[in-house]
Amino acid sequence: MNQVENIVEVTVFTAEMFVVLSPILFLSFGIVLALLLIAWQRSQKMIAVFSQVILVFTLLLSIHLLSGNLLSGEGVQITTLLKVDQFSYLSLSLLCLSALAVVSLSGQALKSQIEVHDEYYLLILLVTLGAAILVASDHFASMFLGFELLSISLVGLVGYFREHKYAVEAGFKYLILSATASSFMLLGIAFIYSQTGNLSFAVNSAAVSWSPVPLQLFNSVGILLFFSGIAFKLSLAPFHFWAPDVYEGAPTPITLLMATVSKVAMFTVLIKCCFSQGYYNNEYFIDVIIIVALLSMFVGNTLALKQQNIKRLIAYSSIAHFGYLLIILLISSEQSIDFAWQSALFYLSAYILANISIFTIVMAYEKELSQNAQERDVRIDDWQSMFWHRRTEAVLLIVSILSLAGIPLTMGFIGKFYLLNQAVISQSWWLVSGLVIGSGIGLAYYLPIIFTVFKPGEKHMLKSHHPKGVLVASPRIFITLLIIISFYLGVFPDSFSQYIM
Amino acid sequence: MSLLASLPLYPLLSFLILISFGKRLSWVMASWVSVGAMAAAAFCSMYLVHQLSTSDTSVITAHMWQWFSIGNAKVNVSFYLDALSAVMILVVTGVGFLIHLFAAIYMKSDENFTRFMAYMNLFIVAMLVLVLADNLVLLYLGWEGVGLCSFLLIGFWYQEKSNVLAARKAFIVTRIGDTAMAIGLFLLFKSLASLNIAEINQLAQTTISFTSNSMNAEHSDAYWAALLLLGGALGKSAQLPLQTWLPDAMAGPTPVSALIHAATMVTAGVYLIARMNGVFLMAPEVMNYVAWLGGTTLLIAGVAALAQNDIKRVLAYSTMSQIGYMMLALGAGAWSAGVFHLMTHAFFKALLFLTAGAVILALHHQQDIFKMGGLLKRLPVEATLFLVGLACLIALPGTSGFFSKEAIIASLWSSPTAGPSLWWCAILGALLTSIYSCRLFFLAFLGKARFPENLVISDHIETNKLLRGALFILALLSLFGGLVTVDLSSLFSSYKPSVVSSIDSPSWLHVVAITTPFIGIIFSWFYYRRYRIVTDEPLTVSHSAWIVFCRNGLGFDTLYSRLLIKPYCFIAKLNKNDVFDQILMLIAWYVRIWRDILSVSQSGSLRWFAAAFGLSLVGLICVVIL
Amino acid sequence: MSSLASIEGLFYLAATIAIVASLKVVTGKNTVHALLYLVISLLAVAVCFYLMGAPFAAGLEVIVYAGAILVLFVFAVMMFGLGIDETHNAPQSRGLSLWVGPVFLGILLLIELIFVIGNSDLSLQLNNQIVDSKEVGMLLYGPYLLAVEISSFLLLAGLVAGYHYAKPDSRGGRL
Amino acid sequence: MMLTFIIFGLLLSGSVAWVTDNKVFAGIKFQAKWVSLLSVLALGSYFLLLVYFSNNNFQQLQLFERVSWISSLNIDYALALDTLSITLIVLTFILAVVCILVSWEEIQEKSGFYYFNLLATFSGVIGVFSAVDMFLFFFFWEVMLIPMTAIIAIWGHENRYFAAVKFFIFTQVSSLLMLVAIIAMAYIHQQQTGVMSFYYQDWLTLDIKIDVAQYLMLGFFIAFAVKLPSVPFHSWLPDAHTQAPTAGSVLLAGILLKTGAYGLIRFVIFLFPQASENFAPIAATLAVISILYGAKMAFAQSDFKRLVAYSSISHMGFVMLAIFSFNEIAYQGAIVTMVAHGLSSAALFSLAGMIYQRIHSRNLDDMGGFWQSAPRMGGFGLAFAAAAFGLPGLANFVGEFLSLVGAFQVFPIMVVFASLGLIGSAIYGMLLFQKTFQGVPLQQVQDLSVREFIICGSLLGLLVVLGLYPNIILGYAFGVFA
Amino acid sequence: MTEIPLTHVLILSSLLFIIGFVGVVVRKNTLFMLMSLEVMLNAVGVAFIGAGSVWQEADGQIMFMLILTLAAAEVAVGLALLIRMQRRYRTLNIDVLNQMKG
Repeated sequence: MNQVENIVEVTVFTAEMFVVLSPILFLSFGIVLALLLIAWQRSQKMIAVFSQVILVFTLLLSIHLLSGNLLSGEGVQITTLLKVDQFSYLSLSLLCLSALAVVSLSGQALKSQIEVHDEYYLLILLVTLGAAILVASDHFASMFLGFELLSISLVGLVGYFREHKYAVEAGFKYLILSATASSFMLLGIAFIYSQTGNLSFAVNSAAVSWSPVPLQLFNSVGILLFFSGIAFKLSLAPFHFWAPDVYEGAPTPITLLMATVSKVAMFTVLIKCCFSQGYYNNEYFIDVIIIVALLSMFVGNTLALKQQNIKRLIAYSSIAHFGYLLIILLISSEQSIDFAWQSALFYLSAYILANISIFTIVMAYEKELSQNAQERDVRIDDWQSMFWHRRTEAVLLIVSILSLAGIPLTMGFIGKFYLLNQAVISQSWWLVSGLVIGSGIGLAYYLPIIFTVFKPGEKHMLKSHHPKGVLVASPRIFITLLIIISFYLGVFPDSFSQYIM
Repeated sequence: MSLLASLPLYPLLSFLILISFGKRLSWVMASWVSVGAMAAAAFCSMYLVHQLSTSDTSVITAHMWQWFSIGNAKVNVSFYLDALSAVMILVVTGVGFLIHLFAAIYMKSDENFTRFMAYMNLFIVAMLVLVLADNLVLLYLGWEGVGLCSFLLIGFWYQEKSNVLAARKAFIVTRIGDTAMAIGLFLLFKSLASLNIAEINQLAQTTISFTSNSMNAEHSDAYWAALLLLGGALGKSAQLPLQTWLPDAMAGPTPVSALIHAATMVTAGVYLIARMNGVFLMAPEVMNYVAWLGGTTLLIAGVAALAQNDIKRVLAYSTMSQIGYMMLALGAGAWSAGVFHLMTHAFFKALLFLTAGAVILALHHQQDIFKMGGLLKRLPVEATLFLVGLACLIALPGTSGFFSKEAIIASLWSSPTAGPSLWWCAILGALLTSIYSCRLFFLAFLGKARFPENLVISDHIETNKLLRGALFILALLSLFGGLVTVDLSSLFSSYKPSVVSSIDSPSWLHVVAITTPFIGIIFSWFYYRRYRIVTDEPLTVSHSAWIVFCRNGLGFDTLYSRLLIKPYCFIAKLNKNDVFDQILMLIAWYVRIWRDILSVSQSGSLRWFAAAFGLSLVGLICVVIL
Repeated sequence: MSSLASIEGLFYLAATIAIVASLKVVTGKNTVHALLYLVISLLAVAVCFYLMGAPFAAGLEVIVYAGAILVLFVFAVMMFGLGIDETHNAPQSRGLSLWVGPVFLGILLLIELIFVIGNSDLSLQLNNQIVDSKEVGMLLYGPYLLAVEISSFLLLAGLVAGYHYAKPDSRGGRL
Repeated sequence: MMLTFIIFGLLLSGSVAWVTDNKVFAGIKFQAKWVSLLSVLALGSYFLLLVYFSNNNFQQLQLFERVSWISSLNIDYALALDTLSITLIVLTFILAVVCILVSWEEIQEKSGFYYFNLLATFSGVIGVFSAVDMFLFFFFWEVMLIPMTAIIAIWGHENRYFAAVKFFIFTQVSSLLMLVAIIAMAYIHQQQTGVMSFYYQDWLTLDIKIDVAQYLMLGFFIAFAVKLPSVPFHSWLPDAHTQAPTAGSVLLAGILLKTGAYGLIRFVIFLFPQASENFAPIAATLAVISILYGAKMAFAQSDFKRLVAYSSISHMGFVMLAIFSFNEIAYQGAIVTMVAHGLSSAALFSLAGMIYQRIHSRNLDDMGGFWQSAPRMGGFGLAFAAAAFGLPGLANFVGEFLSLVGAFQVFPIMVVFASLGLIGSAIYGMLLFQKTFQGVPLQQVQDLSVREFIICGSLLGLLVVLGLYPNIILGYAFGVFA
Repeated sequence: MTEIPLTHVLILSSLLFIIGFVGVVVRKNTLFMLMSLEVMLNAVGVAFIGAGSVWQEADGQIMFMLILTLAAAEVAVGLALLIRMQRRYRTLNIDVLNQMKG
């Protein structure tokens, strides 16, 4: 009976909880409203605008919450399932930003279709909701639900252009593999649960730390299985095989969505889980992390060489990037958790910014290709002599490539610097060397892109188009803004990292 | 600005003028500038020597500025004139002036006349710096400078491949010696903490650590320093084993051969050793080496000279052998004798070269003595002058060569670092000298005229006065230069008492020494009869292997090209594209291989992907379990 | 005592049935047969659930899983005539060669898992205290309330995506 | 503030030059180069005045700016100067002018962007020479690469992309190692004093256990050895030099290599005296190998610029030998060699550029007998070749002589081997000169124009002045080591 | 009181799981793949229920219900895709879906 008692007093939703949860709630209500809107009138423009508005508001809400002092300190527990602190909302705002970018980029990708694409936006919103739940979750159940919400709606999006020649293939690959992955993950969760008897992130750390070694072995295998699911979503080697194909097959904005939203959410929840459960004390797990990280760095960078298709290239490079990011997980002690979060978020935002910029360009070119009646992905050599004809776009592209390569003056460098700090402080020299060698190999495919942009040549693209959308009041301004942001944050990272702290 | 300091300025100025105006200067202008500058220099140096001899101080110095400082030791740009350098500047400027005069006419027709004169002036500058330098670094500057100038002048007619190669060879071979010398400087500085010549000569006597060999090494620093300096000297003055460049250097215009490769530059080595006598005296073994090298060189050169057909090459080899004499003298510790021979040799060898030049000019650049002959009637004046020169070379009594060479030979027997065997070397050398001189004279001036009869001996009336004037002065110098005996013994310190030995020289030495040249002449009078008399049977150049071997300088060239040049080029070509680069590129290749392997794994088949998922899990679980 | 023994016996029996049935599912040729085997294995698992003291879960298993989801399958199979597996008698899938690798892999994985589970000497026993539907409900609509909400969204996502794929091609849409 | 003004002034004028090249200003020709030339001159003279009128002798590092930059890691924006860096910055300005002048005719298309890159590189280099916060130093160290790579990749010769990638990857990977070492240093500082610091002066006070110091020193050393370059990390250099446009080669050989030497002196030696002293024999051996190997490779080349590139390797070998022989004389030699090599290699590369403009080939076999038609060029060619093989009276001789004398006190045997480099240099120098200017004239080339004459003349003048009166540098830059 | 140790339940579940997994890997027919996925999910459910009854908590069952939800959604999407494939390629052979590679 008293069990019931305390259940009851747990379930009480305080007003504070509502306030704290407001962005996610707003998002979900937005989805419902969107459904109603569709029921009322099917108009693509309207739904597009509507979803953008929703995302903007969610973003504003989370930023507002961040600026407030509600989240200061430990963060707020909402039932047993969710727990939000500043970090989760920071990544939530990152998610909203990238989702916003995706929505505003989608505008012209959908023009090629005649039918009304309201479910498209709906699905994007659902993906965002899943991601939001992920970053907020503090419990295996909620985490698993967010995970599935994300993947199911992504399956819908990946094969969205049903008649596209790769749609079904990409969809199936994503569906089957992610289902497999999630069932492995569930098995892992089941193992963990069966040993610790608790599904919440927060509690288990104690259980693990005292448990005798054989139990720890069992537990570690559970963690490993659980990790494999997330690693699949992060497309870390050796769980990366699906990534290039699905990225290529998916509609370009959706590729961006997968590269940014799902990955950021997944990584955030991974960090949350690892830190609150203290996996960084588990030497088995550490070994696994190191191996996976090294593999991802090497495989991602190596496979990206000689890759002509931009989407595939991005897929591979993102494999490598999340390989670098795994360094975060190897913190030496609780003291450095905050710094680890800061580094991770900085790196993630640099990564997001770069990807958004690149995809802006890709969309612009894809549009022209479709205008020249060529239905194919953008290849690198389409960008030849871009610099001499379309200065601003080229500069944006170069900056973001440099940022991915981690060259100074760009955000990417600062991010890499943070990572190296982490690695040195935790003295994981393997990962340091991996990072060095990896970025060495990486240059071998980043630089040629830049050189292609510089190559002299005729402007074979007729007129320069830019993505339309609410956010993109005037494309040139939008692009220039991106450039300025990435430079500014690359030179004065303080202005942002202060904010993270 | 003291007079001494200004001495090199005259040629320098004329060099600058000539270079900056280049072809725009007329012949008259150019020759006035350059020869005038030389005249000024010569005059000025005579005045300086006069000053030196009159003034009670044995040394005149001129300090310009501090070049740089090595640690505490200062390296100044400052000049130092004592009797030794006095002799040198006299030779350099005096003979230099005459040769300039000659060259002005000799090269008149050349289109690059100004450039030529400019080089000559630059050479004089460098040479003066060399002989006047008060520290070894400045001396090294002059040393390299003369090397560069000789390179430029040998390759003056740069359009023929052979000249270019000869120039390069000369420069690089001497450069080898120079490098040895540079290392010597490092060593000297390390052990004596100074590079000032006077200081070094003085310190070398006193510093114990320098002369005594430390327990681990079996040779003292002095030994090594002397040896390395000797290396430099060998390179410059074409002694064994670095002698091979000199004969090829004859590719340059004749005045160049006269000035650089006979009178002045090649004797720089002798000057260096004489300068650094302090160091050498501390290393008797090295002096012994010097003597032996000199001896062998003079023999080898003499033998080689016997087989040459090119008049200039004969002279070149004779130069080598004469310098061998000087080295012999230095090695025997007869410093002043060596320097004395240097001076006289400068006179008569310049005379010989210039006369040969006149002959060559007259014969339209015909240098092969087998195509000459009977010139005595055609060019009587040149013939007589040449005869005078040869007389000095053979050292017939009364000529300057006689005095100097006798002085050398006399000093050999009793010298602790030379000895009877080397004395016999010298005698043998003298014999050879007289023989090849006779051969040369017979072939060139006696016998039947072997050049085409219709060839008119070109006879530049207007210039011959000047030309011959220069030659006459030289002839006088070489005849009577021996009377002004230079005694520099005050300059040079003597042996360590330890090595002084008292071998008394037997009385018959002088007789032998004096009679030797005559024996040679008589011998060749009969042996080379064919060359001498006018007959109709054609004169054939013998191609017997032995002769050819001698003609090619006893095969040193082939030896070196087998030993050094070929391997170096081979290695260089072998590794043209950088082995390290290849190795580093291997990494890229390796990565590319991996890319191909991995991209196979991206087969696109879903079932494989699922299997791979399981596979990787198996692996990772293994990692956890183990 | 015997009853308890019988309970265990029943459990292991059900377990074997489930395993065999699922094996048949995986190896089956005919789709419908395979589906029926799947139903059987689900029912067997439901029995296991019951014996493990989760009657509510067992009920769900029977009703929702076997009842609803598999019906969906059958529906699809019937509707689109996917009765027999045409890939099965495709030339390249003849013989065991296809099976060797994956089975080996599976066995490997299984061995590892069992090794881990075995070594982890979990001294825990199932106790047959029945966790009845009331507790489940209390928990579900207490702390897990949000989970319910979220799973509704999950279903919505599935619905939308499914609808999108299943709806007929838009006429004249190019690509 | 003034130093910042100079650094960013260069960047700014670069962007101005870029803008002026725009269609808008199509009316006026050759805007960009004038802008850049004038700005470089102005800023250079400003710098000289700044140094001249500042009331201290820069014997110690003189702090100019120190502003907090990344507070979370306690990173400052800190610039300081001492005589060493001043010397090198002056060299930078001189060569900057040379670079602009040599590209005057050569760069016709996209000149605006070209000059932007050029000036950006200069500002990066000056930043490298003046930064005392290690993060800032690294920042500039990388920033300097980007425009350089762009110059190679856009205006380079036939094989430019490969060369650019190679150049970039080499430097990038090595400098990442350095970055790791930097972070480790900062972390050590945190352990010892409780606060992270990237400030150079703070690091000087650290005491690091020798075994750790070994590794950190190695991290720095590799980065700088790649930049210097020293065998076996040299292989980026021949390609980069060969493929770069003339100004690019001048920049690389003249300045960028010097940043490596500068780093060795300022960081490797001063931060890890003990560790680097233990390391000295290895480093010296590497140096000697580079000297000989560079000379040998240079002899083997048939490409003018490639030959000069390898000769640079050989020369920088002298610098490294000198630096690692821990000896005042040798340090003096190192500094003089740095400056002298900067000038002479710049001269040779600009000569190569002039020849390339005339005959459109860098192959020595296509050259020959140019003296006949272009005596002035020949004269300069001779002079610069002579400088390359260290003819006394020119600056290089003083440098090499001092280096070797100094090094001889420590490594006699190695110096004996290093001296063989003098012979090697003579060989390739003569080869270069004779193959180009002597022999049978293959074709007529026109002699130097006034602009080219000014370039060569000024460089030669500097070489001679420094060769005959090196105290200008020695007296000045040497204070650092006292 | 029942003597069923947890390990046995876990072993059972992993057995089922592996069977399902092998099915996914080995079967070419998409339909069978989906079925195998169901088997896998079901196996996980077994593990959860077992653990739940060990700890005497309903969490296990709730997780199972959630898995059920997932299964439903997944099957819906999966079947829709399968229909799409059937329309497009006239086959369910998964191996036709390997155009993208490299």
